[in-house]
Amino acid sequence: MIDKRVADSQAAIAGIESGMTLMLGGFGLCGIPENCIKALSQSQVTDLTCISNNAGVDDFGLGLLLKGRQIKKMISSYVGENAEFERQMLSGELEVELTPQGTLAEKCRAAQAGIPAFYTPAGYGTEVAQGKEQREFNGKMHILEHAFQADFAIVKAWKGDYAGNLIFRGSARNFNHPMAGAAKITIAEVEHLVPVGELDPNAIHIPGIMVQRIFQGEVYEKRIEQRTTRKK
Amino acid sequence: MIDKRVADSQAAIAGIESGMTLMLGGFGLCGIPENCIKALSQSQVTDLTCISNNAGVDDFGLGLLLKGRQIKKMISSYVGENAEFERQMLSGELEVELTPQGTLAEKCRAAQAGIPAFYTPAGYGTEVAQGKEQREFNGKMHILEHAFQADFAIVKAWKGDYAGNLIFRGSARNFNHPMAGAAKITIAEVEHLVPVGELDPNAIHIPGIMVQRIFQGEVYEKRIEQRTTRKK
Amino acid sequence: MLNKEQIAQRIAKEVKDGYYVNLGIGIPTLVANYVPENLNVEFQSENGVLGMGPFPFEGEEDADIINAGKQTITTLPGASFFDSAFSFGMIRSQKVDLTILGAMEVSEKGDIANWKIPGKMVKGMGGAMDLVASAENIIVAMMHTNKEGESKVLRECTLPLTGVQCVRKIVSNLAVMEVTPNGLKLLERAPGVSVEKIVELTEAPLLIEGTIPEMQFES
Amino acid sequence: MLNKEQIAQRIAKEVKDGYYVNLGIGIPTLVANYVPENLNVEFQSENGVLGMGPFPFEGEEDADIINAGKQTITTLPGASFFDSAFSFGMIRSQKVDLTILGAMEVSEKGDIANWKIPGKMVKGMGGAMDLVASAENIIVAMMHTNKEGESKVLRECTLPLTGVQCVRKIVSNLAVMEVTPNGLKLLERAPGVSVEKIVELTEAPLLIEGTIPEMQFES
Repeated sequence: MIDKRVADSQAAIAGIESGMTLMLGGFGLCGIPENCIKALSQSQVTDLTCISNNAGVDDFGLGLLLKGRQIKKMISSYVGENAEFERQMLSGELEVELTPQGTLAEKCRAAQAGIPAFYTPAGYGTEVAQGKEQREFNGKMHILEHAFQADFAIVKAWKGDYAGNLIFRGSARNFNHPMAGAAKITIAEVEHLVPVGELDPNAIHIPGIMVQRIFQGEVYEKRIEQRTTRKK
Repeated sequence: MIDKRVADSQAAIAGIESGMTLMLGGFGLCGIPENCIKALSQSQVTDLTCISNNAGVDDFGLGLLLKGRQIKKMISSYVGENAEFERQMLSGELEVELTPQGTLAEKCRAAQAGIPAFYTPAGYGTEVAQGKEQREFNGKMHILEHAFQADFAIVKAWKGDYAGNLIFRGSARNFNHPMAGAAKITIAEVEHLVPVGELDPNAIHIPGIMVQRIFQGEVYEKRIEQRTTRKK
Repeated sequence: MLNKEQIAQRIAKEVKDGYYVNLGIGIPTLVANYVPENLNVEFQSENGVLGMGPFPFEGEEDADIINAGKQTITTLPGASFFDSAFSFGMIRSQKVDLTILGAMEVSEKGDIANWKIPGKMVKGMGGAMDLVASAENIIVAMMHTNKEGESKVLRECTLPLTGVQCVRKIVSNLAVMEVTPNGLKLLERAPGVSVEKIVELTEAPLLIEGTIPEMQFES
Repeated sequence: MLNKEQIAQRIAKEVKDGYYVNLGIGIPTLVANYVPENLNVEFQSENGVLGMGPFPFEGEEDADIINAGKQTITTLPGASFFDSAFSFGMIRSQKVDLTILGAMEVSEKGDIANWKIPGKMVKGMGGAMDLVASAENIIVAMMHTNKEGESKVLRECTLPLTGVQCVRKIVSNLAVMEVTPNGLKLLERAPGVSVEKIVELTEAPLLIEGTIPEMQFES
């Protein structure tokens, strides 16, 4: 067993420097690596490029890094829900690259799988296709998209073991899965860190080989963005 | 719940016609859809193109279809272990297209994921690259490979439910995973067919949407190709 | 004229037994409420859920189980979870039988614009570009006109596009229209709305063959 | 001259703590037997296993748990199973630290041929082309000469290639050689084998700097 444990979120983010490109898992506030984000917000790191489907809310998730002006550029499919984001974007302080959600996911997966580029129909005929190679396959137009190149991927799982094996829960799997192993170094924070042998090898979503650092998150708030219910 | 059940292997292979292209899961004899193969071997279907990592042994797996001269062409990464295969190949009766194993898997996965083509470094500088587009990414040469186009994918899982959800066991997952949903129609045979609700939604490897037909295989021999052991 | 609930109710009639359906945010989400219970239908949410059920009971919300609108949801027996790459893989490979989404503009050729208004804050396309580029069967749910009373069903979209030649049908508060190779065909009109009124409020030319029936609502 | 076990034993010294290792069929498989127990190493099998253990005890073979050589195996705590596409994804994205495989021919530039002999029955490349095109650290385990006594370490490969400029080191029954930008460098010689003998049996020119040490075997 190759032990991937680090002590805490501070130790996990060691080596993340200003100007780097990070991948951050999560969809909305669901499955975000909240402990690493908090640790980054307490660090002096700035000028980050963040690849993340969304940008958090004002006082949680990536909103914390926006508030501290630590993000130079966001690569996302959907932003907003965040007044500070809007202000920085409209003032030109923050650069935003909007990418179709499936393309965003596949660009992560391509990096994870050592595929430098692939063709997708998404965005053909729109401004997303501008400046990109376009090609017909099977009578349908596609555009060429490239794998992301990131320094760190920061993902959040439900359970993990000392060897870095990960199991996600519910729809919190989302981008955490294709980002794991898609950067030079992958950090995983988990709600439950267990010794090797406790996870069923058949049920592991991400093998430990994709993860370089793992720790049990200090606190999980797991905030809900849209609490929708029905009466009993 | 959308019910995908069919009665048996005979019902499962309905619509498979001579000249069609099939994907068949398995690595060696591990995880092969043995009941569907047996049903095909008892059918009159011929001139099949089979995409399968291997070609079975003389009296089991795809060897049964070879024996009946039902296969026109094999697309595989490694063949042999099969005298009849060798005879048909050397005599020119059987066409063989050898493909690097990772490329074979990714061509399945591309079809499953609606990606028409992708670049891979595998095979660059070898005869596999002949006639294919070659392109440099990040200082390294790659070749363009296309998604497979198949009429039927036939996969084997350990457990499945009525909705077509699949769970694999051990290394029998192999090509069964990327082939599920990679053809026009996907047939899944399983060792244990259970009602919906019995499988943990987090542990499902292939969601039922990728599967059009499911049944519990009549008999599983699960033959071992290389029985290697140590003394107690 | 239909209200939003009635637009959803009309669209629900397009859902067939055995369909996997992806519902966009807004009116499309309401469609789930009107699908007859005897139909076997599964709802896909592109953030990685198949087999979505109703909202949870109060106190039973689970932060890990949400839909693409970030709302807390439940799942039904037979449900499964998967990652975002796999989710869009099933979308691109056309496993989803029906996609219902909103639009700011639709053209007679089936182009759709629903993500960006130049000069305004742009939130992003989310999964809409992947959905419209991939799905074979796309129905748009929309108001026929904007707040100024101008047609949103156009010869050409004026806003930045989300996808080209992809919309199959439009269900608005005034009419049901189908995109055909010859242009936009008027199929049904809302109760109490005349064909003349629809033509007047539609910038794109409409193919009108025979008598256009009024939409029927069972309930 | 080394026998196959000794070649494996020598290669095992190249395995470092924390390495993920992929072993090809034949001599490479034997390497696992010689990795010191105090090293934390995990073996990857490209058919979808990480954390391979020893062969099972008699009667405990499981048809669902095999390696890429189709042999029944066991797994160690911390093991995981995955599909073939994911497996080659981790190979292409260079998560495997060391790949050890056999070869029919290797050139001084690091080209390798190990899958096809024209005119003979061709069984296929299996996963070898993906492995050699992707891995950063490839060691070839081979006999230095063929049955006719001819060198298999060549200026140029004569057989159809498996990959180009990819081999890092060669461990043969006669020598350890490293592929450098300046050519093939002789690092070590087998016990009792002279540098002159190695040069004589190697078609490719060898860079020889200083005294070439004899391989050391602890056990």
